[in-house]
Amino acid sequence: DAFQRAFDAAVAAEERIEPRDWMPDAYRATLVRQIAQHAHSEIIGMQPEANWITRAPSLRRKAILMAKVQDEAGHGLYLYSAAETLGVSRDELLDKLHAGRQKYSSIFNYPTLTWADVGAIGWLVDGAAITNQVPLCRCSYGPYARAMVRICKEESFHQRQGYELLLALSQGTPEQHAMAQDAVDRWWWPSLMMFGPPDDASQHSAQSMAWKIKRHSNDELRQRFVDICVPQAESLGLTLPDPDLKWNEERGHHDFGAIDWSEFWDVLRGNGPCNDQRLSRRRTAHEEGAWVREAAAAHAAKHSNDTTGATRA
Amino acid sequence: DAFQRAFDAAVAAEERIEPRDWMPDAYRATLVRQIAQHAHSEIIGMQPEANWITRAPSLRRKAILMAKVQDEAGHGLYLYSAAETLGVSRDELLDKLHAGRQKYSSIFNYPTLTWADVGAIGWLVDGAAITNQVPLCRCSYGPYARAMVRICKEESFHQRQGYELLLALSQGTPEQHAMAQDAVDRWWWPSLMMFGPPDDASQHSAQSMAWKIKRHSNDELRQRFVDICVPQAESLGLTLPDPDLKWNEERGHHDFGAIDWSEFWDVLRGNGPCNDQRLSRRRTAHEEGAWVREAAAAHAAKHSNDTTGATRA
Amino acid sequence: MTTTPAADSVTTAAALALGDDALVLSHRLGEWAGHAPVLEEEVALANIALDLLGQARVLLSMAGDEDELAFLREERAFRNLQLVEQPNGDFAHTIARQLYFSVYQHLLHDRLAAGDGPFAPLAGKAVKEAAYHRDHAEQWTLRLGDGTDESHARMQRAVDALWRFTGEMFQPVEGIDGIDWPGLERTWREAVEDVLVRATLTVPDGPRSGAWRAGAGRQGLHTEPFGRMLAEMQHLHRSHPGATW
Amino acid sequence: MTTTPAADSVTTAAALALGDDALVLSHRLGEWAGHAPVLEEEVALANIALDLLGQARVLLSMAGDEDELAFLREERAFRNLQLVEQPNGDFAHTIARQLYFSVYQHLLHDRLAAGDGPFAPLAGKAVKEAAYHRDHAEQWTLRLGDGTDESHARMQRAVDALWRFTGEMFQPVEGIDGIDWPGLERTWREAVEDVLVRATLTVPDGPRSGAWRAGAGRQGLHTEPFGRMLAEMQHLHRSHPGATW
Repeated sequence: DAFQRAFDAAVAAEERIEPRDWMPDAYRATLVRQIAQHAHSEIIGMQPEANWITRAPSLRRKAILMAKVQDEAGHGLYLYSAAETLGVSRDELLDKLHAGRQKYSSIFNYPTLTWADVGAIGWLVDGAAITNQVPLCRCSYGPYARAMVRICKEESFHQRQGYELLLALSQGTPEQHAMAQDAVDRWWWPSLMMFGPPDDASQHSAQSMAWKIKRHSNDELRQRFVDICVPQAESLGLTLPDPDLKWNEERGHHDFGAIDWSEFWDVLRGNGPCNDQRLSRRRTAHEEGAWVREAAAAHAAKHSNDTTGATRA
Repeated sequence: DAFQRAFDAAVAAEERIEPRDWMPDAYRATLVRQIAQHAHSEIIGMQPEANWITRAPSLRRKAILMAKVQDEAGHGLYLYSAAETLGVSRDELLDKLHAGRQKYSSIFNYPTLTWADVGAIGWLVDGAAITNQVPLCRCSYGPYARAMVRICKEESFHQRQGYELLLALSQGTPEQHAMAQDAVDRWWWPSLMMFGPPDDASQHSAQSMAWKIKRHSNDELRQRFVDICVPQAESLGLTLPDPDLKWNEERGHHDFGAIDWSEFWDVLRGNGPCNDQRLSRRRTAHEEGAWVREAAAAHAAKHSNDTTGATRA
Repeated sequence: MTTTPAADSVTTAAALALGDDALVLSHRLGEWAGHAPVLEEEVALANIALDLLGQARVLLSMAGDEDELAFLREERAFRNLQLVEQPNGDFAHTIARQLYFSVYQHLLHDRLAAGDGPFAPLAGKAVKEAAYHRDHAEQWTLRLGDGTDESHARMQRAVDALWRFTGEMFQPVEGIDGIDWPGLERTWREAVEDVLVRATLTVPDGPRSGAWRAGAGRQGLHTEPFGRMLAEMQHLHRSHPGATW
Repeated sequence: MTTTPAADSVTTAAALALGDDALVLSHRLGEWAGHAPVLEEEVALANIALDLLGQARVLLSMAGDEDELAFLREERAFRNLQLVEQPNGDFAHTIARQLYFSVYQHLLHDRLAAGDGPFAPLAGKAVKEAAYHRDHAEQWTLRLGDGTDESHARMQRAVDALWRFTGEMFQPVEGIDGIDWPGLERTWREAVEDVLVRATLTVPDGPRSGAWRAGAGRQGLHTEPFGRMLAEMQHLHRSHPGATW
């Protein structure tokens, strides 16, 4: 019909779809699912890093880490707002997260065991996220694309900070160097899994690419990430834990070893080292905060007609 | 009457009053109050020391401290049992403690700020307790006297351990020595207050002495304690924080400075550094344990006629 | 190893007192990260924590090396108020602590900024930050006090529980001159009472300081939870003596 | 400074594994001091903690200096099972942890005591202690499982939550020879299931180990709460390098 044709034409012309525009239900549902998962990843992703705020080894690093975790909360806010333009409220999405009916990035089901993990998350996890997200700045849905522009700018700042944290460790005492290498050893493979299953096993990819939500295949982005990381690891003086990693002149890319997809699926199904902990901590925070949210709502209702009460947070 | 005469005669003859013997109501009430306060002091007294179990600086010291705190729980058990022989249950007494209607020793309203405080509590607080309690081994009420024999034996062991802990610190690094001195500076005066108000301000003393519950006046015991501590402090290489402290040849005792009784009364009234914390932690533990106690009771009731269920703890 | 700053200057002592207040409260607020009651408060509490941490870094640097002072001092050498070291408790306790402290800090830095002492430059910036912290705490006190029955009860318990830590704030701080401390206290009390009353809360009437003649936070006497807070804060730094980060 | 024991001997590795189990569980139980649900349990939990601490001291001393190993190792060098480092939670969680571990420890030490390996002397004593710990855990599992509705629900949640940490116990420990690990696991499972069934509880059916191919506690990979536990445990010792206590 006419709506569908207008939509298709706009997408084809690289125009942005805006909230008031007509869009196919499946497009809307795909966006909601993806934006919600992205928003949830930001707020669950605060946990592994917050784990080190109280133990940061210098005040400078503590300030950087606090600011980073705060940025993630901010990203969550932008993204839930972007999802709201599609007609779903933050509360609905949080309920789905808490009920286990929506996902967040599996990477956050791994623990931060040492201070160097904060650096490895910045360098590798944020690095992988950026590789995934930069193309999203050109996503066909306007509010999501604009949120991503802002987020990517901050993420790349975080990525540099992570790199710099690891560099300080790598060039520090032997214990610090070992800590950095150990963190990279543990985070490398999970980071590669962040791009999702191999193209031939990826459920949603073809349609998302047609809709210009997604611009590149999982394997394409994964290869781009590997090619970026190899020289950075060298500058860091750290090795990547893959004996098969080597430059392939012919392809113009690095070859790398086989990913253990059984671990990926296992963690996705809920059996990662921290799935229970992350979700239960989130649920507890939400439940323990219920009385606060109710109080704010009650206060706002009481004072909706006066100017002396507190304004909405 | 005849009962009263028999009781008086027994007390006069230094015989023990036993649970089934007739005794004056006021005697019973005084004992209940005193034994309850003593029992409560044991269990509240676990808190300041438990504060350091998780931070003990060597495994040997950790084992000693755990065993000591465990002994205090054991003392609580003996003492609540002694009180039960007078017709009051542990639950009743705990309810009174939690409601603030029965006291515990005010000394436990001071905080343990450093590891050395564990030593100072052992040396000074347990030392003062022993000075108070040794005469109670000859108390006219049998079950209390017998509980005290066992408790005093363990307390004097704790007192030696505290002394030895402080000695190791005093002879350790300059930081350790300073830590020990600081602890003694903070615990000395509160320890002197443990003997209660001066004789002329002591409410219950005369009657308790007539009943041979109490054998010496507060000031007498305080003097005894000071005389014991002075040479021990010297052996420790630590000073007692009292410029007026000196040997009085004429009295054959040490003179010492004026005690700040306003602090004593203030802390007793609830305004010590830890009153709220101690009582609220105790109440919380009790409330959080309610479901466990209820489960044990329900299980025992279900299985009172079989042999397969769990036996009472 | 324990590092104590050269105590040759009263300014150093004052910088430690104010710097430790900011450092410790910032740390406590940082403990909320990841489990605030609402996402906006993740941002707001982190903002306040970051402001305070920034202040702490300036102040501690006036007294010595910021990291040595933060990570290698023992509990007894910290000079912060006992108020700021109190555990977060529920959100109402955190807000009550914020209310009591931010009103104090706002008034104090306002006066310091107006003077020409060594803290005037810092105070000029900090007073603006404290004004925001104060507004945040006041707004939440109103919401919680005049919200639901549950929030009212929780907020009342919180303001009552922390009341006894408020007297210490008005003991003159050595090295800070030209402050009318009793006047500061009167103004603080009027401001706090005004908020509490508007929040339909009862102004606590218990003592505003403990009975312990030995002193309180400014004398290096803290409360038991503080030691465990420091253990967590300092452990990593102390585990790698001499390392840089 | 980090001290790692000379890893020249497989016995050292095994002593660390068993010693760290005992050390860490003892520490967790010690956290109950002062707030157990009933006074008898203050005594009982402390008894168990003291037994385990005694075992830890013997075992760590086989591997090096007990205090250096306890207080100067980093998290990644600890070899304990993830099970024993799990936070106490409510009393049901503590009991579930005790049940799973004490049955394992009892069976393992029983076999070690019967052999002539380096751990036989320790195991001869530890097996008696573990029998008491096991009895304590079984009795409480019965009481809580077959007590009130609330205690049943809590106990079920606890056995479910910790189930995923039980698989790791039966990975062969390097340096411990002559153990039929699969046989040990079968016996453990029968014993635990018997208790759970008698306690009217459902035997959990989830996975008994995590998906992380990198490994678990025996490989030095722990869970996030463990780092904070170590911070508290080691802070004082690390604050005074070289001091004796």
